[in-house]
Amino acid sequence: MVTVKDLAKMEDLLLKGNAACAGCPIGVALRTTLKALGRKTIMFVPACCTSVVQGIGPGAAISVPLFNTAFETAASVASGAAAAAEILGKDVTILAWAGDGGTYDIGLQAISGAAERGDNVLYICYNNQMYSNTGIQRSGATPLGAWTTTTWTGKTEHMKDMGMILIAHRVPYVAATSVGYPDDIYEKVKKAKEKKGFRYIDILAPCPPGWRFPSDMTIRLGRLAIETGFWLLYEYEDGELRFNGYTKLVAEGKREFKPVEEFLRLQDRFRHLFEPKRRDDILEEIQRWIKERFEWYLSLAKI
Amino acid sequence: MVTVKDLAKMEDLLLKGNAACAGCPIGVALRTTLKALGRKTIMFVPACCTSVVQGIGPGAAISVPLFNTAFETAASVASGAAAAAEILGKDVTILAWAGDGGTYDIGLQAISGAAERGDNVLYICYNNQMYSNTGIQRSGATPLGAWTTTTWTGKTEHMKDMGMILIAHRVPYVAATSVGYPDDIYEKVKKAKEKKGFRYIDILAPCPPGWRFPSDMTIRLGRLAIETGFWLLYEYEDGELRFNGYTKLVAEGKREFKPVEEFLRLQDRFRHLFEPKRRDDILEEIQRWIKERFEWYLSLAKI
Amino acid sequence: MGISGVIEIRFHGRGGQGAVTAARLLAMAAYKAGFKGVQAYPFFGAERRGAPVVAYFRMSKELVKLHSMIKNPDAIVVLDDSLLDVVDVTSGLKECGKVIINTSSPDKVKEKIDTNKFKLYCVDCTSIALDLGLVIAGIPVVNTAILGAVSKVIGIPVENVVDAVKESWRGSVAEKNAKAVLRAYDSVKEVS
Amino acid sequence: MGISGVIEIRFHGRGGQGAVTAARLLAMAAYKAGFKGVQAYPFFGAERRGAPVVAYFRMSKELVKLHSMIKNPDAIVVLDDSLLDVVDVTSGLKECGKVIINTSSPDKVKEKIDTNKFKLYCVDCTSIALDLGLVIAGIPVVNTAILGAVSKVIGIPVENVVDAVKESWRGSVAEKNAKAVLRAYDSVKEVS
Amino acid sequence: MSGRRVIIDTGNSAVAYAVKDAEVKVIAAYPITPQTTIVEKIAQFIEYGQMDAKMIRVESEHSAMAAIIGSEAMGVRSFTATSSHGLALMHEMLWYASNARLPVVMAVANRTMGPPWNIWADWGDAMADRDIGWIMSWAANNQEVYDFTLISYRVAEDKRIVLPAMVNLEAFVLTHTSMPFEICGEETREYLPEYDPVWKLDPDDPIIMGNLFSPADTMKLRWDMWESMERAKKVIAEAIREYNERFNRNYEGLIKTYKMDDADYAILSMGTIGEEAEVATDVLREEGLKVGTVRINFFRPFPREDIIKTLNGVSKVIIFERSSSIGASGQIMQDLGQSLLLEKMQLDVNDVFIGIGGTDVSYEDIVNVVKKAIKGDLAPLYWYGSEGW
Amino acid sequence: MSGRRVIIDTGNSAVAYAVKDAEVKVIAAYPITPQTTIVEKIAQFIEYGQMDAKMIRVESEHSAMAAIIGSEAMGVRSFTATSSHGLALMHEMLWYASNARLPVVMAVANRTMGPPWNIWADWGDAMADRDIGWIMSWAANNQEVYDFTLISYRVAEDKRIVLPAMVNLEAFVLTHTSMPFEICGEETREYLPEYDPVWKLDPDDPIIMGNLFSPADTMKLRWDMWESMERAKKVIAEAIREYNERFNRNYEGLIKTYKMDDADYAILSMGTIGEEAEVATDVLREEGLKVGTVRINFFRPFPREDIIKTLNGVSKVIIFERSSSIGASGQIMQDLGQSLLLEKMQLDVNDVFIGIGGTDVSYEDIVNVVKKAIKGDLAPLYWYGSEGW
Amino acid sequence: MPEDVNKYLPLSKPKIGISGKTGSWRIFAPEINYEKCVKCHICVVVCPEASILLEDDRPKIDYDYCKGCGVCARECPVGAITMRRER
Amino acid sequence: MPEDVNKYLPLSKPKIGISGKTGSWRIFAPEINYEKCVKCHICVVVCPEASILLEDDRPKIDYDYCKGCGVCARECPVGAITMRRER
Ligand SMILES: Cc1ncc(C[n+]2csc(CCOP(=O)(O)OP(=O)(O)O)c2C)c(N)n1
Ligand SMILES: Cc1ncc(C[n+]2csc(CCOP(=O)(O)OP(=O)(O)O)c2C)c(N)n1
Ligand code: SF4
Ligand code: SF4
Ligand code: SF4
Ligand code: SF4
Ligand code: SF4
Ligand code: SF4
Ligand SMILES: [Mg+2]
Ligand SMILES: [Mg+2]
Repeated sequence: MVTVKDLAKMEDLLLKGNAACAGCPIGVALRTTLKALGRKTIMFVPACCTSVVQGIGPGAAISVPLFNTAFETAASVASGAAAAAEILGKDVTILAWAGDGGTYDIGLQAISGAAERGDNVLYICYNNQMYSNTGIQRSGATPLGAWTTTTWTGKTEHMKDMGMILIAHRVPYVAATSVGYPDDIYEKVKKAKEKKGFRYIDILAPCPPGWRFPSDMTIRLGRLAIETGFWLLYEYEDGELRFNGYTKLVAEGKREFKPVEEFLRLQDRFRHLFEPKRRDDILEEIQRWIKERFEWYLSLAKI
Repeated sequence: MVTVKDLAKMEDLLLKGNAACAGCPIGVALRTTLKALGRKTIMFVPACCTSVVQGIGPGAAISVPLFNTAFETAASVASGAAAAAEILGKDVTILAWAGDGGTYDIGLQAISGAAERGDNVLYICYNNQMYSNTGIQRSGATPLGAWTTTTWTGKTEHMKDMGMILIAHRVPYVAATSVGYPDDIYEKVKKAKEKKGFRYIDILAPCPPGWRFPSDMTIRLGRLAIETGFWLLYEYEDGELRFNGYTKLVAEGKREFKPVEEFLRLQDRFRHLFEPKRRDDILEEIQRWIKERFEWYLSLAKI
Repeated sequence: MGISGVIEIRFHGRGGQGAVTAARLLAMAAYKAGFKGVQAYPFFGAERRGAPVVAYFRMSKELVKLHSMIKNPDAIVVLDDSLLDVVDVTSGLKECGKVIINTSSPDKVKEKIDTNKFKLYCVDCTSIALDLGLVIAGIPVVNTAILGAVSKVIGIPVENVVDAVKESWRGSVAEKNAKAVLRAYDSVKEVS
Repeated sequence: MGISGVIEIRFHGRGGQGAVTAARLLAMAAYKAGFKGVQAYPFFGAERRGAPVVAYFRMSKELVKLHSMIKNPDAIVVLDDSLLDVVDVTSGLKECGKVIINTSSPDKVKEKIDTNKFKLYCVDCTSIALDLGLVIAGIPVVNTAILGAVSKVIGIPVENVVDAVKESWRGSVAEKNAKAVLRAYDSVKEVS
Repeated sequence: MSGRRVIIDTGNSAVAYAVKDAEVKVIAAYPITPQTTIVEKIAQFIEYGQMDAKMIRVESEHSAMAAIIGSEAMGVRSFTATSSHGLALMHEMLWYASNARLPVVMAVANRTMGPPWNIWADWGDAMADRDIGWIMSWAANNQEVYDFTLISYRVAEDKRIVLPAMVNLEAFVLTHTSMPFEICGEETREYLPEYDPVWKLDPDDPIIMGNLFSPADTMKLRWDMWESMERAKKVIAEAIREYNERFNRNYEGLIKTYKMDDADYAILSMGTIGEEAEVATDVLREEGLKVGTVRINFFRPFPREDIIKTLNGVSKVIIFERSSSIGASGQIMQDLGQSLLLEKMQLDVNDVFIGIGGTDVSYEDIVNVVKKAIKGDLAPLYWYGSEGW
Repeated sequence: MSGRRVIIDTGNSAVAYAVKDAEVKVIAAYPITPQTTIVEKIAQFIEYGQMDAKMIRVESEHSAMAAIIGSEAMGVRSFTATSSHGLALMHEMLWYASNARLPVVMAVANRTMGPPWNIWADWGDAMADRDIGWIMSWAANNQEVYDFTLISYRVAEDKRIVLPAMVNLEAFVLTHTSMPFEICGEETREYLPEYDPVWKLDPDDPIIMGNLFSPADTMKLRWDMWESMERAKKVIAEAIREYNERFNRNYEGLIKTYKMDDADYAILSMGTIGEEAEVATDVLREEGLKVGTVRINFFRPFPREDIIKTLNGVSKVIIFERSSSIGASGQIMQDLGQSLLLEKMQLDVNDVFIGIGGTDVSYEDIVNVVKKAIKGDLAPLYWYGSEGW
Repeated sequence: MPEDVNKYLPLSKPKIGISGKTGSWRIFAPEINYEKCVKCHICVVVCPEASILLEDDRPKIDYDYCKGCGVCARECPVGAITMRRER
Repeated sequence: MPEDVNKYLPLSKPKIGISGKTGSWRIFAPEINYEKCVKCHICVVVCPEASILLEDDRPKIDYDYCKGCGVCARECPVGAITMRRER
């Protein structure tokens, strides 16, 4: 396991003075990812906050080759690049780096195609659970009840389970992690790097303006999501599902999930669930969903 | 359970003298589906053999309103129609009827979106495991080893598991059935009709020219697929997975799956696995995959 | 109307019978025979096995610049005499145009083709195919054989047809098809 | 160059401070005051919280047919005096143009604005906001208050500004903002 | 909902109000800068009970257009909005809407196509759809945005037309710029009757849309679209006239002319550049140059006759275009070209590319170019500013 | 692989051979009638070891174009092919290829856009992409299909150009029609050197493609595309000349003229209709009418100068178009219009829509129309056969 | 839609025999031996062409449209249907 | 690419400070109390801006770029970082 001290020493390939908001989770997720992958990486980034974070050309806040691509094409452009890398005999990591909108919604089909074909692509979704670049609209990853500018009174559906969809594709590697745990991100990216074929990592990425919390809480919320079971830490590797970190402790009965309210209350996107009138119906449904989903995962982890 | 005699009596809404090939599985699947749904049905059909089966306008071999739509849009056009039906207060079944290409590949994203939103659509895929309308190219549903005109030496990947992908979406109803069992098709369509939200049925549809077998074997192969475990009969309903028919008997230990070779040998798309040289590697991999997949389903069925 | 020096043929067959392939093989043969301009193309529908289909063929000593449908063919080739009951095969055929039909009953065919207006040629490709074991999925393969008859009637050297066939298949399949061509070449008969 | 009868103002603020809203409220007020042609628009980037941003405002008795950027504004409004160190706020400002700045230290500001060329007006909106409890996420809301100062300096009746504010919010928020407007109106001072 | 009143808000807001006032029943849309606030506002109307409609929050623009095609085919008035890449992504479905004769209406926030990413104004996104049977208008201010949206529904649904319509508004200069505009509120009802489709999907009368058609039959269908679009010139003029009367506006028609009566030189343009050109016209007139401006309000159907008529007698035309057909000319130039050819008229023309990629276009820019053109100092095809590159 | 030889096969086959001879390394494609056999044949070449390349069997056309954009950006020569709905679906990515300056080549089997479904020939699918910086050729026979594909790679990759190229071949009339064509085999190597990209993604020299650019910088990029496309006229002519010399062909250039030297009347068209028109020309000449034919081989860049030159002195031009810009005119007409306007030339023109939806176009049809036009009996914009509808 | 303005829409109406008498595509024709037939109706249900009708509880083949696929013969549990070569 | 023919490509090169000295966006500034600091380097790892550098094993804030988000202060396990209002 990598230590914080190791991580701190590694070269940063995401450059400071970029255009991200203060407290942006992309900073944490991408810095860490590029530490795990190193310079022999080529990035494919669809429209998302990461496109903006790079700043205005002809300069860019990133030190690896990067192709900014159309919103729905991270996986497919990467598929082509992976084929080219094979033709050229180049030893590089082809990294598709996309937001949840570009992954759960508009980019899903290209992912599914690449996954089915087994294209040699590492796909990472930094998941801030909405379209932040266009100003906070709902995505397939937005959780039930969350306010966005297209769900003013709260989203009426649960988030899509992208990890499970990828598991259903039986790709060599699927993992879920969180900005709350840079070391977990590092380990998972590192492991994925070493595998061939289509690999998927979903990084929960609490976003201050999108989730409406103060910018210093990014990491904290990334942890609370795990501690409440709102998000799970797991790996699916060569057909087997395993939990990590706090999630693993809960699976082993060593810990319990905290009430999800502890997580929700800190975000103003959920404020309408608490005031002016407490929405127990929705709060309970979220809590129920957490339980049911975890059980579903547990049942798979057992085989 | 509907009887054959009942089915035989029901009105046909697919009309004879259509443009399907002799022995076409669509005939069986669609006739049966429309018997279960009745005239209060509106169909949305993307580009596929069913578009051609209708014949050349301004006539068409179908007796319910039908919108021929762009290849990748069965689910999304149906979503719009479902919204309109709600606005109009119309009691109709909005039926998206698509091939596997339009479902597993190019139409997958629209399906996933509609599923996540819970749009009130019944989506049925008649799955002949390739693009037959354009002359037998591989699709995401094409099984390992199968010849197509884009996989001359046999496909190198397993079929995508669309049913499992839909289950991962946690929609109210997912079922897999086969043209080998019209009564099973009828029952599942009927059940799906009565539910609200996004519902998905995958009908295995052996296609004589595509699979390269004599046209009288359509139904027979539809059964053998089940009896060998190459395809499973199941329903996922409100969070629970159940098997049906022969698959159920196997799950209960009352039967065994027949060797998959019995199914493969009858189709010339797999001929190169047997001659000029037997390809044990691929044959064993198919057999292994059947086993593994069934176990995966079994593990879910248990919860 | 027609463009001088261009010979145009229409093939009638059924989906699965290989009318398009026949037209293309004939184009290959004609090219070998010195016709710089050759063309072969299907009537483009979504044809199913058994349904009537049509293919076209053109040849000329010069490059062919035509891309339109053939409306007034010089000859008609019919791969399956049962089509005579379903399709008006001689439609548009030029006066004195040639009709080459695969049939085992020339007499019955004669009743259906106006031999005063057209020249009728019959050949029993089905028997030739069955005899040579040229059968796929229970159905005799007649599309190569009939080219032998066409070559005779239209005047393309049969060696060129045989060569075209041999370039398109290998081994015993090629041999059988080549034989079929030659047999049809020998056995086609004008019926009048 | 400029089009007669059109008054143009540039707002400087920081992402999250509401410069665009301020411009729009001013447009509403100006319209109420009888200016048929009003316009308010952001400089269109992808601004992050804290980053310097710009918004524009136009008004005229006639319909405004201009859609281009304002290059030579008649006045400048600065929501945050710390911007003076980061941005050249008076760039393009007309000779004798007006500069309205939210600041608690007019003296320091004066050092940074050439009062020989421009007319400088200072107002302490931050104090007004803090005083009225107009604070969001720890940051004082100054964008409404400053409109009071603008109204005074530019000559749009302050009642119209107050009305615009009241149309845009409800209840106590509206009240507080309206009060802020009036206080700034009263307290803005020319510094020379 | 109430009657007419003035609102000071953005072009996007004007779209949302028009959609509300048109009593649209199904909206499917996907966010994209600078269109997003249209969708947000409509979502707000619906969620807060100010509008009775269903909103489908689709997973892509392709599905947005597909979904409203589905709802419109069911006989329900439908709407979407998009921009640039979103428009390009739904391109296939735009053909679908027009060829299926479904009179949906869409707002397009004209934005530059990438790469590189650029969120600013450019007409090129919509221009790529000018062949395929959509009525296309270009607004120059928020009042036009609102009005053209309502007029579009009226014309699109007219039984003599039955073609979809696109309302174009430039990125930020209109989408995000607040201006006063008057909404019609409930009075819209009289102008825009309840949607009565010419065909729909209905189990009581089963119709099959779009199975395979023969070439000959298909060609007839296309010809009918052509004819309907030609007819639209008249129908749009009618619809505008009635709109003027009811709501006290004074639109001229498919084009707007400004000081053209005695003009020696004409500026030809669209959208905000066309309006900015009026200011330039005033300036140039002050300098003694007899300049006039022709602004195209409806680009499809292309108002050939109106343009020819107003340009008759002019000695020079300077076209200002915010897009180009690379390897040919500007798109307005192409259509002016065919128009003049058909009307057997010859004119001295300059085609100027300006504002591309969202660059700012001021009346001063226009003034300078026109003066150069009049002097004969301008290349026939001129990229504004390119001498410096 | 061997040297030059004649093959008798379909236009689709000609594409596949050209792709093989161009040593393309990455192919991503999706099936669609009538393009499918291109992909099938390439798959066959690869799977049976006759071609050393990777084929990505993508899940949609959008991904097909995206994938070859990815591979090309890595510095590898890439190819795709599609048709009609497939082309429309990848529309957004076509902008991407040209704006990112990636010289990919694509074959387009021109087919009618639905609904209704119609699989037959129509130029309209490709026409919708004529603005966006793709070089576009239209072949009239299988030899041209093969040759234009190779020439396209050469021109697209030329360091003075660096724009993608589209080779158009009409549905069935070319895609499925067997004709003789000579392939160049290994000799292609000398004509088309190994791909040497002007930019690529390479960890040794990190470049970021396509982040946000300012309006001013974006406009410069577009201007450069415009200039490169203009330059392409010269580069294509060069490339054709060298091709002629090496492979013993006799292409004239961006257009092909037939009996134009002394023509009073000119037929202007493209593709197979353009070639069929040569036959019509012969027939009309026999009837004593001084007719000539101009066939556009490269529609982008639009060969304005060549066309103007050959039309000089002609008294009438009859354009035959297999597509229309609904609400305006035919697309060739538009560009002829802008061309004549820019060159200050006036001509008597008829624009004839023919072959739309895949209807058959025979030389007799052309002869009849031309005669009518010469008599002055033809509407300026004429839908062939419409009097009967 | 008023005839005079918009006659041309891409619409179709339901029609039996849209591809003609598809019985002519047939090479083999099914023949039911009613002696053997047990009236189980499986053939009716599995016929892809919907061209076996029920007449007084007896299956009856509509030869105008039967394409001769042979499915009925293959699936008849008692072998009551045989395929006979027609052409 | 030869300068003279194709100068204008949509390409960028890596650059620190692409959005300028983003330290100016800050309202609150972090201050490290080195007395308290235990050199765990958590702040270095969690800084979204990569603007805490290591100098002789000690964390050092690059105020030119630190946007003042406060994450470092929140996550420092010993409370060695405090946020101070700058403007
Ligand atoms: C085809 C298309 N549709 C819409 C957009 C507009 N768009 C750009 S980024 C974005 C949202 C991205 O959301 P996500 O992928 O979650 O990334 P985030 O912004 O949250 O980082 C949208 C809708 C686009 N660029 N292209
Ligand atoms: C965007 C687009 N791409 C490709 C096609 C061509 N196409 C039509 S049907 C079809 C295959 C359909 O396969 P499937 O969905 O499995 O249905 P089947 O033909 O097998 O019945 C294809 C590739 C199309 N119509 N539209
Ligand atoms: S909106 Fe959220 S994800 Fe986007 S840059 Fe800001 S903090 Fe980062
Ligand atoms: S190809 Fe297969 S699915 Fe298509 S019509 Fe023929 S039998 Fe039916
Ligand atoms: S042969 Fe086929 S089509 Fe004919 S009746 Fe039997 S099942 Fe039906
Ligand atoms: S399947 Fe056989 S037994 Fe049953 S009804 Fe048909 S013919 Fe009779
Ligand atoms: S305040 Fe934020 S940006 Fe500044 S050093 Fe701390 S973590 Fe980094
Ligand atoms: S987190 Fe705190 S203790 Fe750890 S290195 Fe940073 S300042 Fe020191
Ligand atoms: Mg997101
Ligand atoms: Mg299929």
